[in-house]
Amino acid sequence: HGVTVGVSWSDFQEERWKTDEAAMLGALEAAGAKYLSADAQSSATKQLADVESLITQGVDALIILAQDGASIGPALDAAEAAGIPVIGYDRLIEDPRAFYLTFDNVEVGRLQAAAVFEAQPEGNYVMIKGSPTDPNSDFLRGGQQEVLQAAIDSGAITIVGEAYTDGWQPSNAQRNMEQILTQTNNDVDAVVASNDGTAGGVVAALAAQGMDGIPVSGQDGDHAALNRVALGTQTVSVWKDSRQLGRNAGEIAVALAGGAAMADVAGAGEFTSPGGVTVTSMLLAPQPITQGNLNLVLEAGWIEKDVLCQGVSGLAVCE
Amino acid sequence: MSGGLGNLIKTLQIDTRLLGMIGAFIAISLVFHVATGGTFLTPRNLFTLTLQTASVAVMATGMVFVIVTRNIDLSIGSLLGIIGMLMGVIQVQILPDFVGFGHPSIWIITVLIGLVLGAVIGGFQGWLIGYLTIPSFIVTLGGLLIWRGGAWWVSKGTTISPLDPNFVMLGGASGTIGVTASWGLAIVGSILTVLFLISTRRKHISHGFAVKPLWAEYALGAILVGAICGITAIMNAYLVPTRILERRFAAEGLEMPEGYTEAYGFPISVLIVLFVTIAMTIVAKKTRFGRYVFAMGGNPDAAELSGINTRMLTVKVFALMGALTAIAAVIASARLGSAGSSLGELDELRVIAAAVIGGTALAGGVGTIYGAILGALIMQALVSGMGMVGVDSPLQNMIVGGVLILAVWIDIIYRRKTGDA
Amino acid sequence: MSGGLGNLIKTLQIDTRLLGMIGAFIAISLVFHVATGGTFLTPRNLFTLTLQTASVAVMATGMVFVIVTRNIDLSIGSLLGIIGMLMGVIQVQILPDFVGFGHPSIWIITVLIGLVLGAVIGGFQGWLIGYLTIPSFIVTLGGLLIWRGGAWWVSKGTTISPLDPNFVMLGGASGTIGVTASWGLAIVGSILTVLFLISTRRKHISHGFAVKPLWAEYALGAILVGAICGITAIMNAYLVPTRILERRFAAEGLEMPEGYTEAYGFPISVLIVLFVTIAMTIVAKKTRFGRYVFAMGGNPDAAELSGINTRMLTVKVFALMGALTAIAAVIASARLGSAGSSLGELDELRVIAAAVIGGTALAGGVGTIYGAILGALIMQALVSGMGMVGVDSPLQNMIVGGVLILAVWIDIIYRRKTGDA
Amino acid sequence: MSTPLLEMRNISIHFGGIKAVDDVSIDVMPGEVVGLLGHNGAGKSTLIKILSGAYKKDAGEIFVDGKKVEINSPIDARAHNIETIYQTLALSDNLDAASNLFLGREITTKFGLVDDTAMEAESRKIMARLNPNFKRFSEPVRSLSGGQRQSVAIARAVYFNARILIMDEPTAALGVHETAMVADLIKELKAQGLGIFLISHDTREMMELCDRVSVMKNGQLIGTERVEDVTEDDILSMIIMGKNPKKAA
Amino acid sequence: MSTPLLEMRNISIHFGGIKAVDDVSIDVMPGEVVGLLGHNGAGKSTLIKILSGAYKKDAGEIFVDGKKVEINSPIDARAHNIETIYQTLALSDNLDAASNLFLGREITTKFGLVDDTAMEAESRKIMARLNPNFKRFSEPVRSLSGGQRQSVAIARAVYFNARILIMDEPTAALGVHETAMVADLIKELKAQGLGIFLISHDTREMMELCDRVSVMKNGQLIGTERVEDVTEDDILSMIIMGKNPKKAA
Ligand SMILES: Nc1ncnc2c1ncn2[C@@H]1O[C@H](COP(=O)(O)OP(=O)(O)OP(=O)(O)O)[C@@H](O)[C@H]1O
Ligand SMILES: Nc1ncnc2c1ncn2[C@@H]1O[C@H](COP(=O)(O)OP(=O)(O)OP(=O)(O)O)[C@@H](O)[C@H]1O
Ligand SMILES: [Mg+2]
Ligand SMILES: [Mg+2]
Repeated sequence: HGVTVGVSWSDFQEERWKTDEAAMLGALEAAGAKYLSADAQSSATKQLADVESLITQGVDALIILAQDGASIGPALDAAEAAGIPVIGYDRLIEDPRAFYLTFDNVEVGRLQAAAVFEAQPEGNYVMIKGSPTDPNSDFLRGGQQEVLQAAIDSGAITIVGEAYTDGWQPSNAQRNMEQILTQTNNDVDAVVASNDGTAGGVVAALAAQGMDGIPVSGQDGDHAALNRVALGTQTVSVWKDSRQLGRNAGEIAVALAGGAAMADVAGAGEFTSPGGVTVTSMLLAPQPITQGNLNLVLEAGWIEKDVLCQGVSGLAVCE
Repeated sequence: MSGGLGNLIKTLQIDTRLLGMIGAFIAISLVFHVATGGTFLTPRNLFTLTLQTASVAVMATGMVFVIVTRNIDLSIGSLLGIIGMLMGVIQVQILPDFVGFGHPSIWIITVLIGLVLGAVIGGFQGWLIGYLTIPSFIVTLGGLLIWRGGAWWVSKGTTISPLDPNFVMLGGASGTIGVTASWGLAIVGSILTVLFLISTRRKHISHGFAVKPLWAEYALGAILVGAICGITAIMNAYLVPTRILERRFAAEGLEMPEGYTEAYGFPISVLIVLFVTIAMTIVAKKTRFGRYVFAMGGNPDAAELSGINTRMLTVKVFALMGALTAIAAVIASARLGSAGSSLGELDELRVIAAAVIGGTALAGGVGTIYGAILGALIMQALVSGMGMVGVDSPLQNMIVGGVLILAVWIDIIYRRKTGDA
Repeated sequence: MSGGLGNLIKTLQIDTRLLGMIGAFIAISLVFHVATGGTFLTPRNLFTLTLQTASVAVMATGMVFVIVTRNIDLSIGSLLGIIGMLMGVIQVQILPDFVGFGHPSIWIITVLIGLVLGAVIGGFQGWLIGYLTIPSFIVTLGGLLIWRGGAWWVSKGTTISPLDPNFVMLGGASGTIGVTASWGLAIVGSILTVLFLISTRRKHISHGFAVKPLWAEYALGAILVGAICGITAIMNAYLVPTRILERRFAAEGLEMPEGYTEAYGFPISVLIVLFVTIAMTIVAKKTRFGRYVFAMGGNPDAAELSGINTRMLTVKVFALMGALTAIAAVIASARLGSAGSSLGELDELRVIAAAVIGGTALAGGVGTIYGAILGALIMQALVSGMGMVGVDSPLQNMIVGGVLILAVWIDIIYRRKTGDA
Repeated sequence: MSTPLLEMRNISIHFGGIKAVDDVSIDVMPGEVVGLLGHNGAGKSTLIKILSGAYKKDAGEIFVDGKKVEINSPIDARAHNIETIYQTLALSDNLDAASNLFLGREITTKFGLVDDTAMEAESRKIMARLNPNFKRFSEPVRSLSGGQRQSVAIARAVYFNARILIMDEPTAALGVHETAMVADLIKELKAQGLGIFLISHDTREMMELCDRVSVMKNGQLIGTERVEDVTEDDILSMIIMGKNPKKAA
Repeated sequence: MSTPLLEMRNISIHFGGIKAVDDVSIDVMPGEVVGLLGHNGAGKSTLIKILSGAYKKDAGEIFVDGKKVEINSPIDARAHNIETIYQTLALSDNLDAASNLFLGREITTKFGLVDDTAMEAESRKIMARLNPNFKRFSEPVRSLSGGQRQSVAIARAVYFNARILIMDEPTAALGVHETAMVADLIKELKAQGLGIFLISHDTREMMELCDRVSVMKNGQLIGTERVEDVTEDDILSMIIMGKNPKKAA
């Protein structure tokens, strides 16, 4: 049979990965490769076990969506011992043994902040962060800070509230937002939320105060979120066209399994991580989706028009 | 408790634990009121607080019964998740195709299905516990895993939204009954309270039992009525944000008159909580079912030998818990305006904590409904307050954990002092 | 159990539950072996399986004592998290500054501090439970929140890595004792087993009790020794990947001889589990402490009136649980080569499930160490097996939940049949 | 002879290995007191627990008024007006005397709600007859002494017009005075035409209260005798030797 | 007169409102049996629970061999060789007879490990004296009958050279034969010089076994009399009327 590619998901329960998987499958089938997968359920420990069992099942290449880039070392050792190439999917693995393919999260954070900043160049900002136990929360927050730093220093922007969201749960985000609104007596001009789930909670809280409509950011291009963008209650959902990412991953995996060197992969370049490690990588540009370019997601077939436009009126794409 | 006051409370026959918990709540509120520079004890925040507490409070009343019968239910968080998710699918993806988007029957049908689902699933777990004698800890721990998985299964991880506009009114600020209706309720409530006091007194006299002095009855009545009106006043003191009013006028193509204001009054979800509280209290204190629940908690064998079908009783208790969880699911998802597969995660811990802080003993046989409600309120006050002060959530959790332990310890000491188990 | 075999088992005096659980494990393994097209029952997979089970297994033995004394410990997952995190900080950020990076004393000091921490924290929780009589469910639920928050607090959410190289050997494939040593252990183990059988028989005879026929003793001995050697053979059958060998030779500037191979043998973490299992079994069956633990589980008042200091006993039980959790933390973080603030999340559920599947009764007084170990193994086999077959994780959880309930139910029926408890 | 009020025929039950009750037959007439005697572990409690629905028999039949009945639960037993006072008292420690007394048969108001005041009033009346110096009605029975609890248990059994009353060592924990009151009570109930099974180790008491005594040993019935036909020593020998003097003679 | 083996002076304790024991003083000489009588709830069990360390007294003093001692826990009591048989038997249901017998005082091997075989062997010897037809050593006591459990409890109390023995209604659940054996045992222990407190409601039994009887009512001590100085009726009147005939006379 052809090559077998194993994929270790960090938290497959998240809505978006479904599409990544579909795209990968597409690419793999095209190359006549077999697909195996495992879900770490947000546990670095389980992810290690997953990788081990994938290796046991004799995969020829691994695609790892690292739950925690710092904890994936042993998995790489095992893979290397078995002579299996590894692709660090979507999240950075600071290790030259892994090929880094992503829309990196720091960049996503930058885009979120940028979009909000564009819509609301000054005033009071609220930062709704992700789960405190998920390392990515702080990457995102870092990216957001980079963009806003200047404006903060100049005093144009003041961060009047900031809170982690336990388990990325919308209901927690909602509660935190409500309390911040109460505390600031609604004196909030923009909210930088770290993903679409939390954004949903934030918008619910804003709506209760009739404040829905102020700039709110998100990511993942969840259908509910895109609908909010169309409705104008969310400013941006940074969309990583997972199908693009997935397809590339599939293709690269097959290539590496075929014995190709990392550097030989088309479009591959050098990337120096925050930790100063240089890894071979391929960085895809995340796409901020705003009311202006909703047509992208429609044309990409990412979302049905009726879902996107539910309850929307007077918007070009929805006509 | 020192002399005068002590005697007063005695003659009024007010439960000192009740006083203690209210005291605790006030103390916490005051602390945060200062810490937040005077925003905590505003009508607005208290209003939000009640909204935030609603869904946990509803489940807590059911948890009291579960724990009193020496059981535990770890599955409610996941149960809330899957029921919320199913109700979401029903109202968004199924019903509209039949009756049309936004049709008033949608929320009714959805809620009914939810209730049935909750009762059936809960009842089934109760059957495993009561008839197959599998410990509730195990059954509901299994449930925790199974229903959470199911919730994801239903929607493959997607978030269902927006929910039906009428349904959403059951959850939060968008669904309130306004000032007049609120006062109306307050008056009715006051009257019923007074009537109740009178009838009880009559009864005791007729059987020749001792009754408290008349002035005490009057005082008690006054306090209760005062409380009812006070709460109503607060709910009616919170004004609808002008932005929303302006929109509403605009929607009708009108110009909002200068200085026009309008207040919220009781949110529907809070009324649901009130209703559940009263109903459950009656069930606990005045029905056979309630009596048997406590009898079973005190001594299961005795209850069995007294001809009580304890197995069936267990099924009923868990079915009730399930139905209440469904109500909570309605409130929670409606409030959020969407249903995601993580809805209700860890709620089981919050609910158990609320019941226990409210004086429900894990050893079984002891517990009160009002206690559970107050427990939920205290917990929520803590969390929200810390949120306002800007405490990081991990630290929040640590504090909540500490408070939980402390509360139970105080409760134990209290019991020892008063000598009641 | 039908005639002949039944009698055989009786005369050999083998615990039927033990047989049942081993049977279950084998059955599950076979199913997956077929489903995975023959990869499940390979030395390699069994080797990894034991590694994956280690940390939960260690904690499960302690949980048996906790549950037998009618308590529960929900805090171990978080406890593992914070201890792992602190050990990480100590070995990465503190010790190297004093003794220098990679110094052999680092892992020793780290582990010792971890053990002390575990015992102290556990003991403190035990004190709250035993002396302040706060229900363990509450104390450890509080602990669950507190220690998890603490783990985050220590590192502000960052993951600590890489850990000390020597320390990492305690966790996984990088630390194995090789073929020869493994066989050595096997032989020592076999000899001790036989000696034990002989001495017990002597003893019974000296007191004039009935003993089983000699042939039975021989058979039993043979079975046990066989098992020991079998397991060793498996561990020694898993060969170190050639790449690693090549690199090792290369490191020493040598050329690897053609066809050179080498096997792993027992991983250190698995030896730790074996040691813990034996030690805990002796404690449970042959020490006063163990005897009192079970007495207290059977009837706390009786134990108290028999002059057993049940409060202190509770403290000890939880301190032991804490120390074992620390050991588990060593294994878990060493295996990952890093310590993150979510390390150990939900482990409490896995551990409780393992103990319960192993036949520990939540009602207290009943439980075995070997049962807990097998329970952990069965659970892990299920999870990794399903992972291999490619079952979606939500479905996996649902299945685990179902199996948990089923296992307990079977256990209950078994007890009823055999009439014990 | 008239049909017995209740008859147990060839009853057997075993726990794991041991036959706790082995092919035992006993009966009781209206207005008759039948005593059950036997060494510890003879099977007395087990036998009557079968009658009260606490245990399920392995074999045998039960007849009430000559009609065969199935008793599979305490509820069934109550349905046939069989009331029991257990050796280990079956009270809910966290409820007060009144609630325990009416447990399972609460007095309810016209709205179907339980009527505590009414029940407490009733209880006061009942206890006054059984144990005059019992005052602690509103406290949970947890805090009552062995004997006080016993009185509550007896009161519960006799209050609801029972036709067949089972008493498993009812006076074991009772003081002299209380014991006397129970004896009087038994006589009174007997006069009202109840059939009573009385288990006790006090042979003298049995001779005085019972019409007939059945003696068990190791789960088997040694024999049943009218008290006037036998001496106390005969009974003692039956209990200890396990052989029936009459038959022996 | 010689110093009593044990003396309790002016003991008082109350639960919530009620004074369960109110300024009671009793003592026992070596080789003497002192009976405690009284109506249900008189305070007998509570009084002796103070002695055995189960309850903490509110007031009063305890002397052993004339020396004042503090008893705050069952462990303290044992340290003074005070052994107790409780009205509600204190056995661990999930352990077998042997383990229960030696609970808290296990026989250990030279390595400090518990020696089950040795303990079972010992138990067999002890039980043989108390209850010959007791065979079920290796089963958890859960499955024993009331009386069988009682025998185990007694065996445990007497095995470890106790100097002061407290028996709270030890024969309440026992059959005639078993009761007789306990009576013999008491006599034997008395002969060995133990001081024994015996609680029972069977006045005749008390007259036969005790040297002195103390009568309690509502937590107070009515009086202590040598059995040869009083008739059974005197005692009954003390229990019921609550007044001491001698004093009255
Ligand atoms: N639930 C049970 N499980 C196992 N064995 C039992 C159970 N109940 C009773 N037995 C056994 O059955 C036999 C009869 O017990 P039972 O309690 O009926 O005796 P009894 O005549 O009431 O004795 P006593 O006079 O001491 O109350 C005893 O050997 C006892 O050990
Ligand atoms: N733990 C307790 N809490 C509250 N009250 C108690 C407690 N134990 C006993 N009492 C009360 O103290 C009094 C004495 O009880 P005690 O058990 O000593 O009586 P007794 O003489 O042993 O009666 P009996 O002969 O029935 O055993 C009773 O009124 C009882 O209700
Ligand atoms: Mg009996
Ligand atoms: Mg007593």
